[in-house]
Formats: sequence, C-alpha cells, structure tokens
Amino acid sequence: MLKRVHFPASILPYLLVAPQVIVTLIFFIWPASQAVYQSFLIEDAFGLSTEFVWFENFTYLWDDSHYRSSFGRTIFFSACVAFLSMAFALILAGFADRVIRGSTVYRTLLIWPYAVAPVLAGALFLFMFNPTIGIFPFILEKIGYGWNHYLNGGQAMFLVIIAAAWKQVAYNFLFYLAAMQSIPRSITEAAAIDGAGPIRRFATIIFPLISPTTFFLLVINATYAFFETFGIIHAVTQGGPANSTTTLVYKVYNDGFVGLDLGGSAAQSVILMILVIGMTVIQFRFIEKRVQY
Amino acid sequence: QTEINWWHAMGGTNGERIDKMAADFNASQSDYVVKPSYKGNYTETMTAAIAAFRAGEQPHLVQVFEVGTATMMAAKGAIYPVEKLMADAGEPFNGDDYLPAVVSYYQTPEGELLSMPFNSSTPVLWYNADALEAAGVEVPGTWEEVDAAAKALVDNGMKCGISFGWQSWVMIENFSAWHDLALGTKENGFAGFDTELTFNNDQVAARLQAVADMQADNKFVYGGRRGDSLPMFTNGECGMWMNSSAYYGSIVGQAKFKFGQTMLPLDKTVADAPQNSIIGGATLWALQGHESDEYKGLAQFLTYLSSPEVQAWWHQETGYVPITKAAAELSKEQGFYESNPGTDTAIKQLSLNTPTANSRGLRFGNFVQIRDVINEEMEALWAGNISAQEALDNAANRGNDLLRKFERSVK
Amino acid sequence: MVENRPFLAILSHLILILGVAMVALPVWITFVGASHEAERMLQTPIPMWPGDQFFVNLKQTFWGSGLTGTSIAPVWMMMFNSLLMALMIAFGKIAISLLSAFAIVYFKFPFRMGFFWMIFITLMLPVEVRILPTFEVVADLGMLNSYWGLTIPLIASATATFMFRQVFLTIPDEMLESARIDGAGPMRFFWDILIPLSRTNIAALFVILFIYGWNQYLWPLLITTDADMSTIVVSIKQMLEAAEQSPEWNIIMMIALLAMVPPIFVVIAMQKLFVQGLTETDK
Amino acid sequence: MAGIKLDTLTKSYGDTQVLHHIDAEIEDGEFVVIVGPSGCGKSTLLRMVAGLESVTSGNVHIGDKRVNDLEPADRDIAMVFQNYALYPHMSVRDNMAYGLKIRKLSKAEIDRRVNEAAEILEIGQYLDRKPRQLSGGQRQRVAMGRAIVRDPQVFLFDEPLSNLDAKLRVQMRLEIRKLQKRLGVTSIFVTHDQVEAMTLGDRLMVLNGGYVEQFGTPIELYERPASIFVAGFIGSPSMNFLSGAANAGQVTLSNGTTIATGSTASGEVLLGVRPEHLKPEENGPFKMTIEMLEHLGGVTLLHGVLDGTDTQIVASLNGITDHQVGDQVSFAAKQSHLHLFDAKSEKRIEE
Amino acid sequence: MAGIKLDTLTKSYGDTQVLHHIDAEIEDGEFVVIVGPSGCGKSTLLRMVAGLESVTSGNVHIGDKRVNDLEPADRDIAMVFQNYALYPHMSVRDNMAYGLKIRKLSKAEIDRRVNEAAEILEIGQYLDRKPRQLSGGQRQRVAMGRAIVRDPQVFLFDEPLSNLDAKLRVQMRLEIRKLQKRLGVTSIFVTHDQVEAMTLGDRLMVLNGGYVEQFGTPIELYERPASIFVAGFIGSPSMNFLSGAANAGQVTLSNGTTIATGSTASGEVLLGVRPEHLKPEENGPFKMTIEMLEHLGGVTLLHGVLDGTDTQIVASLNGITDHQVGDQVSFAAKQSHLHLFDAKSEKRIEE
Ligand SMILES: Nc1ncnc2c1ncn2[C@@H]1O[C@H](COP(=O)(O)OP(=O)(O)OP(=O)(O)O)[C@@H](O)[C@H]1O
Ligand SMILES: Nc1ncnc2c1ncn2[C@@H]1O[C@H](COP(=O)(O)OP(=O)(O)OP(=O)(O)O)[C@@H](O)[C@H]1O
Ligand SMILES: O=P(O)(O)OC[C@H](O)CO
Ligand SMILES: [Mg+2]
Ligand SMILES: [Mg+2]
Repeated sequence: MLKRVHFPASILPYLLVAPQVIVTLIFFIWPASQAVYQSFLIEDAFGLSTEFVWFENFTYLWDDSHYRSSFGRTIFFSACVAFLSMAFALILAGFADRVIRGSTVYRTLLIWPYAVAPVLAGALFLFMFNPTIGIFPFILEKIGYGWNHYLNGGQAMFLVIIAAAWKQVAYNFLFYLAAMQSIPRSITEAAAIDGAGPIRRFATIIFPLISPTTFFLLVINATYAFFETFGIIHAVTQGGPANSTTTLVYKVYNDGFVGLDLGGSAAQSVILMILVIGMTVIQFRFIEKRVQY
Repeated sequence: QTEINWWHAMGGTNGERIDKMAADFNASQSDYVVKPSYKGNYTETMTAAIAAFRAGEQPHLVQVFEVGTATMMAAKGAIYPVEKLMADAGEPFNGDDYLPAVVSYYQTPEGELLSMPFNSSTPVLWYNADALEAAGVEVPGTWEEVDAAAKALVDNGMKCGISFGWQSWVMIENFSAWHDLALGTKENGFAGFDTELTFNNDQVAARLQAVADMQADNKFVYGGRRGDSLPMFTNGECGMWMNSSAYYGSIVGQAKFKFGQTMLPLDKTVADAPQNSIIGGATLWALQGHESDEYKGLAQFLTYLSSPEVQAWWHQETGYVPITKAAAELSKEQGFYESNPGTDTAIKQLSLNTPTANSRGLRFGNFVQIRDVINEEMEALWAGNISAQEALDNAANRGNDLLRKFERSVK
Repeated sequence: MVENRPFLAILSHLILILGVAMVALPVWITFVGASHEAERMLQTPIPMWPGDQFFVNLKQTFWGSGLTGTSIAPVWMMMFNSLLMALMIAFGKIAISLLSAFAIVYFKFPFRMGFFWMIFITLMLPVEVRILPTFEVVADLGMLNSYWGLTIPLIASATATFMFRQVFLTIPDEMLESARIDGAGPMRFFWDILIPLSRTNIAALFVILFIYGWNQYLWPLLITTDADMSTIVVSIKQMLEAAEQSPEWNIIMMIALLAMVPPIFVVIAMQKLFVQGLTETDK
Repeated sequence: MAGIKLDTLTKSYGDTQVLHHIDAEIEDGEFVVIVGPSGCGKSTLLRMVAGLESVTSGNVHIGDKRVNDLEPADRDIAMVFQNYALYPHMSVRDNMAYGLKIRKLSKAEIDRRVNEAAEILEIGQYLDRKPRQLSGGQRQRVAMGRAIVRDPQVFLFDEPLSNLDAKLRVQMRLEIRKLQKRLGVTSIFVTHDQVEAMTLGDRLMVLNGGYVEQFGTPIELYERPASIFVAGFIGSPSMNFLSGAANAGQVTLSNGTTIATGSTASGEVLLGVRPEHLKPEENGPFKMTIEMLEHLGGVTLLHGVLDGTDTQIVASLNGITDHQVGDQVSFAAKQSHLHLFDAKSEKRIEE
Repeated sequence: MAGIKLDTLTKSYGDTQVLHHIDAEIEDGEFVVIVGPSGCGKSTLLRMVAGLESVTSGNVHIGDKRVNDLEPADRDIAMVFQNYALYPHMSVRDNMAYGLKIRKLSKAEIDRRVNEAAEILEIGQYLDRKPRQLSGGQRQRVAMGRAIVRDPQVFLFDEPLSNLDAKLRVQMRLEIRKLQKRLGVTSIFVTHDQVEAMTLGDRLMVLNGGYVEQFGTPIELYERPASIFVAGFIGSPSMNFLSGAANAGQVTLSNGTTIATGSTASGEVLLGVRPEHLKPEENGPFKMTIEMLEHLGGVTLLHGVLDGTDTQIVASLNGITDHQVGDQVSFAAKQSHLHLFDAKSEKRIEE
C-alpha cells in the first residue's frame, strides 16, 4: 500500500518531520530513557541520594505478590470493561442497524459519553454509588442488598468497571454500527432467502462479518482500559479497598507519586512500556493488514 | 514586591481561610506577597512539591502532613529547618511558646524544630447528642461503653453505631499512643531509621478484632479511608464518629442535630488511664533554593501565622488545635470553650500527660506507603477476609520492607 | 431490513430507547443534582427530578467563586484555560502530524520508516507512566505554569500521524500525478490538494484531540501551580477531594455539567464528520 | 416447478409510485428477462417477487399460491445478486450449504446436492476456498450454485453479470442460458443490457418508468417494437428515427423526400429504420453526408446527417467499406424494415 | 504541436522487465491507441511519456527534445486518467484553472481559456459545480477540459472511458475523436477495449507482455493481423482458429477437410477465419452442428463445434435467421478471408 510515485528527494521531508521528531525526542525519548535509567536506581524522593542497583527494583517487583496480583487484576478489569462495553454496544448497534429511520438519532443520543472526561465519569458514578447518599445504594438496600464499595472490593471493582465501560460504549457503538451498515444489504437478503431468521442471521452472518471490527475494538478497548481509566480509578476508589482496584497504571502512579518510590515506580513504567510496545505492534500489524474478506 | 509561594492541601472552606490569612498578611505589609496554591490532597501536594524541587521550581513553603515528616527530614539538602530560618532572618522564635505535644513531633533529637506547626489536629470521638439521648445512653468513655452505646443506637433504629476515618491514624497510631503502646522500635523511629514496626501486638489486635466483630449487627460500619464517612455522621446514620478534630468546621455546617466531641475511648483491658493522643494534620516546610530576601519575608509570614490572633481564629473556625500556648489562652479568654463545650477536647487530649517515647508521635520513613499498606490490610479485615492479627502481621511485615527500602534510599 | 413485521421494529426502538436511557442516566442525575440546594443533596434518597435551583447554582458556579473555598480560579476562567489547552493540543497535534505524515507518504528518503516507527512506538505511552521525567524536562525548559508547558509535551501524536498516513495512502495516486502534471510543487500540493481532501479526517481528529486535550487531568495537575492556569477537569477532582469536608454536591454536579458541555457540544456538532472520518479510515 | 403470475401489481415509496399495474403471466420453465434503463423499477419488481419488498397493491402468485405475505424464505425461490452476495467468511461449500443447513437437511443430502451443483458448474476444485480467493467469473458460478442447490421453484437474477468484464460476460451468459434450459426452472432475469436481454430471454419485459412497454419474444421486440422506446432500446446501434407526415401509404420526411410504407396511417409520425437495414442504393430515399466513419472490422458504421435535415443518422454496412468522410451516400430500406410510430403517443402504428 | 519518438525504450521494476525495446514514431497530430490485455504495460508506457515513471533505458522525445529527465510539468503534455483524477474539492472551473494558476497566467487569460474549453465541451453550465455533482460523462468532459485548457503539445489518455456505461462510452468515444481531429493535438490513448481502439486510432499499437505485437492502422490489423494474438484480440466475436497442416496451397484440418488457401506455406498451421466471414454454403468446407443460437437482431450468432473435431466455432450471420439448435450447417469463406499462422511461432504466414 505504498505510493507509486513520490516527490523528488530533497531536504524538505526532513523539515516536515522535524517538529514531530523534535517534540518526540525531547518529551518522549529523553524522559522515557530517564525512566529506564531511574528503574535501576534506588533514590530518595528529592533525588538527593541515589544508588545504582541494577535489577533490584525489578526483582523486588517480581517477589511482590501484590504487584503480581495487580497484573491479573488489570487483565480482569480490562477484559470486563472491553467485554461489557462491546457487548452492550453490539446489542444496541444490532438494533439500531435494524431501524431504518432514526439510527442517526440514536447515534446522536449515544455518542456523547465519549466526550466525558474519565475523571468526570468517575465523579458521576461515585455520586450515584455513594453509600450514604447515592441513588443506587438506596435502591439496592430496598431490595436487601448492602452496598459499600469502601469496604467491598468486589463492589468497588464493579463500580470502576461500569464507569469505565459506560464511557466506552459510545465509541464501540459507532464502530459497530458503521461496520454493520457497511455489510452489503444483499448479503443479509441472501441469508433471508436462504431461510435464516433475524437472530440466526446475526449469529451466522453479521457477527462473523464484523469480526475485524470486533478485533480492532478489542485492542482499542484493552488499551483504553489499561491506561485511560486511570482517572476513573483515581477519582472513585484510589485503588482500594485493600488494593482491589489497583491496576498496573494506578500502581505506577501510586508508588511513584504517593509512595515516592521512584525506582520501583520507574521499573513498573519500564514493564508497562514493554507491554505497550507489544500491544502497539499487534495493533499496528492489525491495522496495516486489516482482516478483510 | 517579593513573591512567596505557598502550596497547601486545604480544599473547601479551609482553603478559603488560607486565602484570607494570606490576604491579611499581604495587606499588613507591602514588601511581600504570599501566593497560596491549592495542590490537591496531602499526598498530591507533597508529591507536587517534591517534583517541583527536583525540577528546581519548588515553592518557598509547602504544607506536608505529619506522615511525610520522615521523608522531609531525611532530605537534608532540600529543606530549610524553620528554626534556623527564623534565626537567619532575625525573626523572634521561641520553641517554648508552642504546645509540647505539637512541636515535639517535628523536632530533631537535638531539639531543633524542622517545620512550622500550622494545622495540627488529633482524633476525637464525635457523637450525635440527640441520638444518644434518644437511645438513652451516656457519652461513652471506654470501648466497652462505645460498644454498648452503639448497640443502643442500632437498637433504637440507627443504621450504624460508630464509624471512623483515617483508620491507621485513629485506630492504630493514636490507639497505641493513648494506651502507651509502641508502634515500632527505636522510639517509634525517632531514634533512627533502623526501626521496625511492632504494632502487631495482642492489644491492638484484640481491639481491632472486637471492632471488626461489631460489624455483625452494624454497631460498626466502615466508610472509607479518610473523611469519606463524614456524611454518615452528619446525615444521622451513625451516632458516633472518630476522626480528626479538624472536622469541626464541617460538622458545624452540616449537622442538623446537637453534637459533641469527647476524648477517645479507653480500652480498659489495655490501660487504666489514657496517656495522650498524638497529633495529625500538617506542618509547613520551607524549601531550599531561594533568595535570602525571600526567606526573610517567609519568616515574617510564619511569625504572622503563629500569632495568637491568627491561630485562635484558625483554631476556632476549623477545629485544628491552636499551636501556641498564647493562642489557646486567647481562645479561652474569648470564651470560645465555654460557649462551645467540647472544643477544647483536642488540646486536653494532647496535653493530658507528658508524652512518652510511645506517645510523642512517630517518625517512620515511607510512611505514606506504609499507611496505604495498613489501610489495605485493615480493609481486608473489615471485609472479613482475614483476622485482625493477620492483618496487623501483614501490615507490619510489608511495612518493614518499606522501612528497609527507605533506610537504603537515604543512606 | 428484510422482515417487515412492525413488532420487530417496535421492539428495536424499545431496546434502543432503553439503552439510551441507561447511558444517559448518569448525566440526568448530574443535571438533577445541579438543580437542587446543597442540603437537599445530602438527604437520602437524593431526588430523581430536577429542582428549582439550577440557575441559582449556575450563577454561583459560573460567575461566583464556585465551590465554597476551593480557592481556585473562577469557573469561567478554568473553562477558558481548558478550552485554550484543548484547542492548542488539537491544532498542534493535527498540524505536526499532517506534516510528518505528508513527508512519510509522499517522499522517499533515508530513515523514512525509522522516523515513522520512532513516532509510532514511542508515543503510545501515556503520560501517566513517564510523567516525572517529562515534568523535569518541562521544568528545565522553564515551561511550568504556561500554556506551552501544558500543551507542547502532549502535542506529538502517533495516532494522528498514523491516521493521516492511512488517509493519504487512500488518496488516489492520480491526484499527485495530476498535480505534478499541473506543475504543483510539494508544498503547493500539500495545501491545495492534500489538506482539503483530508478535511473530514482532520475534523474527526479535531474532535478526538479536542476531547483528549479537554479531558487531561494528571498533566495539568502537575504542570500548573498557578491557580489562574488551572483547568476545569482538574478542579473537579479537587472538589471531590474537598467534598469530604464540605459536600456541596449541587455545585460539584454543576461544575461537572459545565465541564462536560464543551466536549459534548463538539462531538455532537461535528458528529457527522467525526463518524465519517473515524470509521472510514481509522478502522 | 411453477409459473409466476403478477396481477395488477403496484409499488409506491411514500408518494412516489415506482411501478404501475404490472400484469404478467410467466409460464412454468420460462426464462423471462426484465430489461430497461436504470431506475425504471426492474430490481424493485424482482424484489417484490422475492419477498424482499412489500407489495403496495395487487398480487404475486408463485405456482398456485398467493405469496404476498410470505417471508422470502417461504417462497421457494433462489436469487442471484449483482454483487453475488456470497458470505465472505464461509467457504464455497458452506456458502452453498447454508440454506440447506437451515432447512435441516441431512448431512449426506447436503453433500450430495452441493457436489452435484459443483459438478454442473465445474467449481469442484474451489469448494474449500473463500469467495475472495476466486475470480469474478468463479464467484458468479458459486452464486449460481447457491441458487441451484436449493432446488427452488423459481430463479431470480438481478443483473448478475454486470460486474464481469466483457469477455466473461459473454461466456457466462451462454452458461446461464444452458443451465436454465437444462434445469428447466422458471427464471426472471433483470438486466439493463439489451444484448444480454436479447440473447437470454424466452420473453423480454421492457420496463420504462415503472410501466411495461412491451412483453414479448426478442424477435417480436426487434421486428415489431411497440413503441419508440422499445425500438430505440433494442438493437445496436440504435434505430434511426426520422420525423415526417404520413399520408396514403407513404411518409413525407421533413426534407421533402417521400417514402412508401404501405401503411394507412396519417398524421405526424416518426419513421424508424435500423442502421443495419439501410442498404446503399443509388437514388435511395435516405441521403446522407458522412461525418464520421467507424471501422469495426466486421461492420463499418457511417455517421452522418440526413440531407436537408439535422437528424443524425447511422448506417451499418458489412465489412470494411471504402467510404470517406464527406462522401454523400444514398440508402434504401425494405418496406418491411420500416417502422411507423405516432409522433405524439410514441406508440407503434399497426396496420 | 509535436511528434513523439520512442527509441528502444525499456522499463524494469527491479528484476522484472515490463517493457521491452519499444520503438515508435508518432507523427505530429496523429492519434495513436495503445491496446492490449491487462498488465501488458500500456499504462507504464504512457506514464513514461508523461514523466511519471522513470525511463530504464532508451529515450523519449517530444518534438525535438529529449525529455527523459524533465519533470512532467515541463514536458508540455496533458493527461486524462481513468478515474479522471479531478480534484474533488474544487469546482469544475478551478479544476481546469489549477494548472494555469500555477503557471501564473493572468486571470483574464485563464478565464478565456476555461470558458473556451467549456464551450467546446458543452460544460459551461457546470462550471461552478463540484465533480461529485456531475455524472460520469460530465466528469469525463471536465477531465478533457482540464487537458485542453493547458493547450499542450501532447494529450495522453489512460483508459478514460472505462468507468462509463456502454452507451455513454460510445458517445464519448465519438466526441473524443472529433475533438482530437479538431484540435489536431498529437495523442496517445490507452485502452484494453478493441472496439474503442479500432474506432479511435489512426494507428494502433498492440502490446502483449511488454512487447509490441503490431503497430498499424485498424484496417491493417483487422485484415492482416501479424499474429494469433492480434487476430484474436481484434474483431468481435473473435476469429475462429482451426488447427491443420498446410501443404501446397491448401490446409488439411484435423477432420480431414481440405481448404484451399493459395499459400505456399507448409507444416503445422492454424487457420483463422472470422465469424462474419463464414457464409452458409451447401457443401462448404466448414461443417458444424449448432449448439446455441444468439439472436442479436442485426446479426445472429451460431455457436457450435466443427464436425469431427472439438474445436468451438462461431459464425455471425446477418439478420434473424431461422436456424435451430441441432441443425447442421456448412459454411465457406473467401480465400482472402483466410489467415494462416504458424502453429509454433503463432506469427502470421505471409505469402
Ligand atoms: N427504498 C426506496 N425508497 C424510495 N425510492 C426508492 C427506493 N428504492 C428504489 N427507489 C426508487 O424506485 C425506482 C426504481 O428503482 P430500482 O432499483 O427498481 O431501479 P432499477 O431499474 O433496478 O435500476 P438499476 O438498473 O439502476 O438497478 C428508482 O427511481 C428508485 O429511486
Ligand atoms: N510499481 C511497480 N512495481 C512493480 N511492478 C509494476 C509496478 N507498476 C506496474 N508493474 C507491473 O508492470 C506491468 C505493467 O503494468 P501496467 O500498469 O502498465 O499494465 P496495463 O497494461 O496498464 O494494465 P491495465 O490494463 O490493467 O491497466 C504489470 O505486470 C504490473 O504488475
Ligand atoms: O484531616 P486532618 O487535616 O486533621 O489530618 C488527618 C491526618 O492526620 C492526616 O494524616
Ligand atoms: Mg437494479
Ligand atoms: Mg493501466
């Protein structure tokens, strides 16, 4: 997929990439390399005394069962967020695709949570689920279920998951609807003539055909859940109770910013960077040769 | 005019009061301008200051909560001990003017005051007087009575008997001091960084276990790590609440019932009489790296902040303890304690006895993280996942690891 | 659709309306919250219908000091800061990404793919995980407490570069050929042909980046110490913090509402371009 | 097997009526082609038979059954779409088997039918490929196969050849024709290509703006087009139309030339004559000056204007002729090759 | 105005050579069509003339100038692309004016040229529309207009008609032809459609796999195709090829029939005869059984197999014939309509 023709070579392309490359070098490459360097240090908070310790920060993490469990937790959290928001979006898109008139109206009505800042989403859900004044704990109590996410780790996890998923439904819906609308009508018609009812058509034709979108969204949602939900967790649970909502990114922040353990936090950053690069490569390869029928 | 930057962690109404103090100071003279900036909660403010210091952009003055003391202290090149600052600037300063329970927390073993006490608090027991009366119980003085009162409140239809916030501070640090128990070796860390945590003793464990057991019939309900449970008290859900005296301002504003504050309950199985409680809240640290002229202004400002009038006002508005003896006197003279019974509880608690090695306070490195660890383990206890002893053992073990890390980092 | 049964159509609408209701609920509650008195918001159950204090709260929030004593800049000023930051980030990212994508697609030069990968891999890392060193760089450059410091470090964009690359690749080769035969040089081609042809994508990206910029939290929190530079999203978190002491939920909800309005407005106003630009190429 | 009856069928979208009173009976086993320009309603009509569009009024019968309210799946039809509409994620085999699986046929029966169809269409070696791995012509065959395996009463085709290149189109056209004859299934085939229509259909239905212009065999349409529209649509190059006045068995063209037609009609008429029916003849009545020549090898097309008028006229002569641009040529045409149309109604004037 | 000279031009992409030693002289004002199957290198050749592809070896001259190293903009050419390559965001007027603006012509001059071109092409009323608001044919005209305003020495066309539907294609083909004659600009036109090639070109260059198969007038190509490839490519339906052995002025087909050819050639040959040159004649040498009939109106195509062989054979007869499937028919062809090709080299055997 490269261009057949190019402009003749000159210095111009270097000038064109320069701003991006310079910003990248100064504000990314350099700080990232600093982070790598820091991950080999034990340092006091003010940076006044440092000791080079090679991989000690890493081995410390390796031995730390809390760090290991935050891995599993992050994966669980991401999987739940991705699954919930994608499933909900898929269902809505499936129905929106059916209604001939009004699918754009529904799109308008569904699109905007995308614009809400994670921190804000967190604030809204925190308010709705505030054990004392929140509306949901009130309702839940009426049906005999006690809500206290300050105490109950499962509930806290549930809360951040739905807040994160809520924000992402809009985005997923957009892509699913677009994908469904781009399936040639004649294919669903052919299936109808072949005798497949709406549900069967969805299961055997539409869903398989939008699987590239599903895969794409999976990557996007996983990335989102990994990183961008920081604001939600920070606003809602701050990783608690008892670590039950501490994800990897939150832990990097918490150990570095709250605990002022810079070396340990930098080591976690380095591990995250490696993870991200892995995810990026997957995403890149996927987008580059998008699965297409 | 010389600008003096002051980063603080006082949101809400207290933030307004900070602004007022700065504005008043600015109006009182023309050489200096103090610029307060709200930087988020205690941890965020501290981190912001440290990050700024590393980048050479530090403020002159930063508010750091008591648990950050060890970290700040250890950063010898970064901080400017206030006693020295005052001396260098030629401002009058006399350590004896301050309440011993307050200053002792922030002194070097040699007795030099490192940071300026500003908003010091101590946990007290807040109670809903109307509810207690309705349930027909007296204000409790011991844990036994707390338990009974909680039962009576619940039986009388309340959703919960007692709750508390800042649980490590209230239920472990202050519980230990109150009953003269050590939190760790080496005089709770005052005598050196090679200290180990020892709060996982039978007494604390028994107390926490008993509290955990109180959850069964809602005599105790957990409501979050810091002040999150305040609405439970002000809403009338919980009849009793243990937390900082500094919630006074908020409770006055929000409670629609008659409330009071009393001393922390005594655990008779541990001690016969209370020792003294330890302070919380925060102090103001001066940071290195500015012009001497600026420090001069800063010193003036600190003098201003500690003046009896300012402190008395601050104390009466917020519930933080007055840090100087003069301010306490002034409040008394103004008849504040008489018209607001119970508002002297904090001072009384702090000055109940001469502090012992166990009740002077604590000075553990990485204590912000250790508090996190304690919070985590206590939450696991409240959730019923582990026993009190397990929770404390875990916390002490993990805490000790952090202490060792700290010890290395400041070598 | 194939089946023309009205029952299915009604069912579809019902489910969609239900879905919309579920998605909208949090904001409804916010709106309700913003329309009552502070006291009412502390009594359980909190109301489900709007009260009559909306404009009172709006006035207090927008022109007044906002939440009592957060002692940060007035809300309109924070909104202005947010707006400026969002716009600078969005335009900055779009500009430099357009240029670099142009270079990468339309020129063949040594290290071309090297640059591309450097931009691509590195920038995927969120600010959160490299924030301290980045902060130090910004401080060293003396950009703390400035709009430049708020924006420039966030301005490099792999996603935008990648997206424009994709867009440019889908522009038929004949456009370039035709322009070359017409005698257009590279920059002329860029301005006259490429930019106009990518405008839906630019618009879509603008929406995404505006929201990205507007919603920044941790970075502005750290980089600004001057109350006058504070942004609205940062203030929300600080208000939640302060809510522990003085829970003025009505004002918090009002500010939350105000903080949501501009990005939501941008998304909805540019919805069509946004959806087109997003789903036609990025996917 | 079954015939199809369309009974005063109409279709409207909102206020716009796109099909007007279509009546037609299609015999069992017949191959009917619906032909007409883009937008005339061909697809709509076909889709109404398929059950993919609702009927506004009138009836559709397949066999003896009124099928207006049946779902497509229940009408026992199979359809081949312009873009083939193969399921891209299924192998060729699964594409063909899909409808049978839904109908819960036994595995053995499905295999039998799929293999049989694959053999007929010579796509046996592609059965395990995905559609994207096939060429256009192969995809076309798979689409046919999917229709065949179902063993339906009716085949419906919506421009199934228009995505193929010219050569392949000719070839597939022959194959479809053969296959339909062999299977004997009643078929409706939609196209806008008159050559396709002529070569495929037993009968052609010419649609124009939602009305049936003519319904008859290709030869009928060629020889006796019912209207100017049909006359111009069928045959290539298009018929020449010359305006004139008819009177007493002859037509006087606008340049004064009179031509004997043997028709008793009178009044304003259009005289139609196909390019291939114009034969050079000295003193022939149709005189033109050649403006352009097109040598197609087998035939040569002479383009020009009828002398004394501004009517464009085309003649098609066999072989490579040695005419030059600028030459004046006269043509004549047999009386039986002249067509008369009423200038107003544009309908054929029948003797 | 200027002629074009291609001088042992070759093109390779990496190791694969896609054009082999192309030599050609195109006269000033001539209209040359390059024709050949997909992938044979037509576009590549054209783009080398345009300057959009580099020259691997050899030379391109436009007029007297060697242009190998000139930028496209400096070659004084204009090009019309298959997808028109109109700038979608510019109005028709701006599309046409763009190149002139870059050349810094005065506003008045630009207006004059654009209006003139618009008039020639009858697109005056669309000048303010955007390309997407135009139909395919109108876009095509705009693309032409953009080429015309430049007043170049050479027009280059790369399959400019292949996105149009059949009718429009015929019409635009005529227009392009007229326009080129009127403007007299040297033109190269690429297509893979032989009808287009035949009707448009003064001369045709038939390309196959990067080699020039033949370069001559349409009639030369039709009457004396230089190879089997050209013979099969030019003419529709395609020429029939019958394998046989040549000897002493006659060819013996595989079924034993002998046909006099008057050629002195001997050995394995292919005998070519066009469908339109087969005339029914009792006892004619070409006997076939009809397998299928196609009535196209003007002609009827008879498809069948040459008796005693399995060679497919097609005959094209004028009018509507009354043959039936299954009939046995014999055909003859004039000796001058028989073509002989060497079976090995596939080249024409010249007498
Ligand atoms: N869903 C619809 N709503 C409104 N009008 C429609 C709809 N579908 C088709 N039409 C109109 O009905 C008319 C007939 O459309 P139809 O698709 O049957 O034409 P067609 O003959 O198949 O054309 P083509 O050769 O281009 O496929 C057209 O004018 C079209 O615009
Ligand atoms: N950039 C390239 N790199 C390698 N091979 C190429 C390139 N461009 C074209 N080719 C090859 O050169 C040959 C000629 O291509 P060209 O586009 O000239 O064919 P064409 O005759 O125009 O075909 P079509 O009728 O399909 O347009 C093809 O085999 C093609 O695959
Ligand atoms: O709420 P405060 O300000 O009294 O502080 C409570 C704790 O001491 C903080 O560590
Ligand atoms: Mg159609
Ligand atoms: Mg080509």
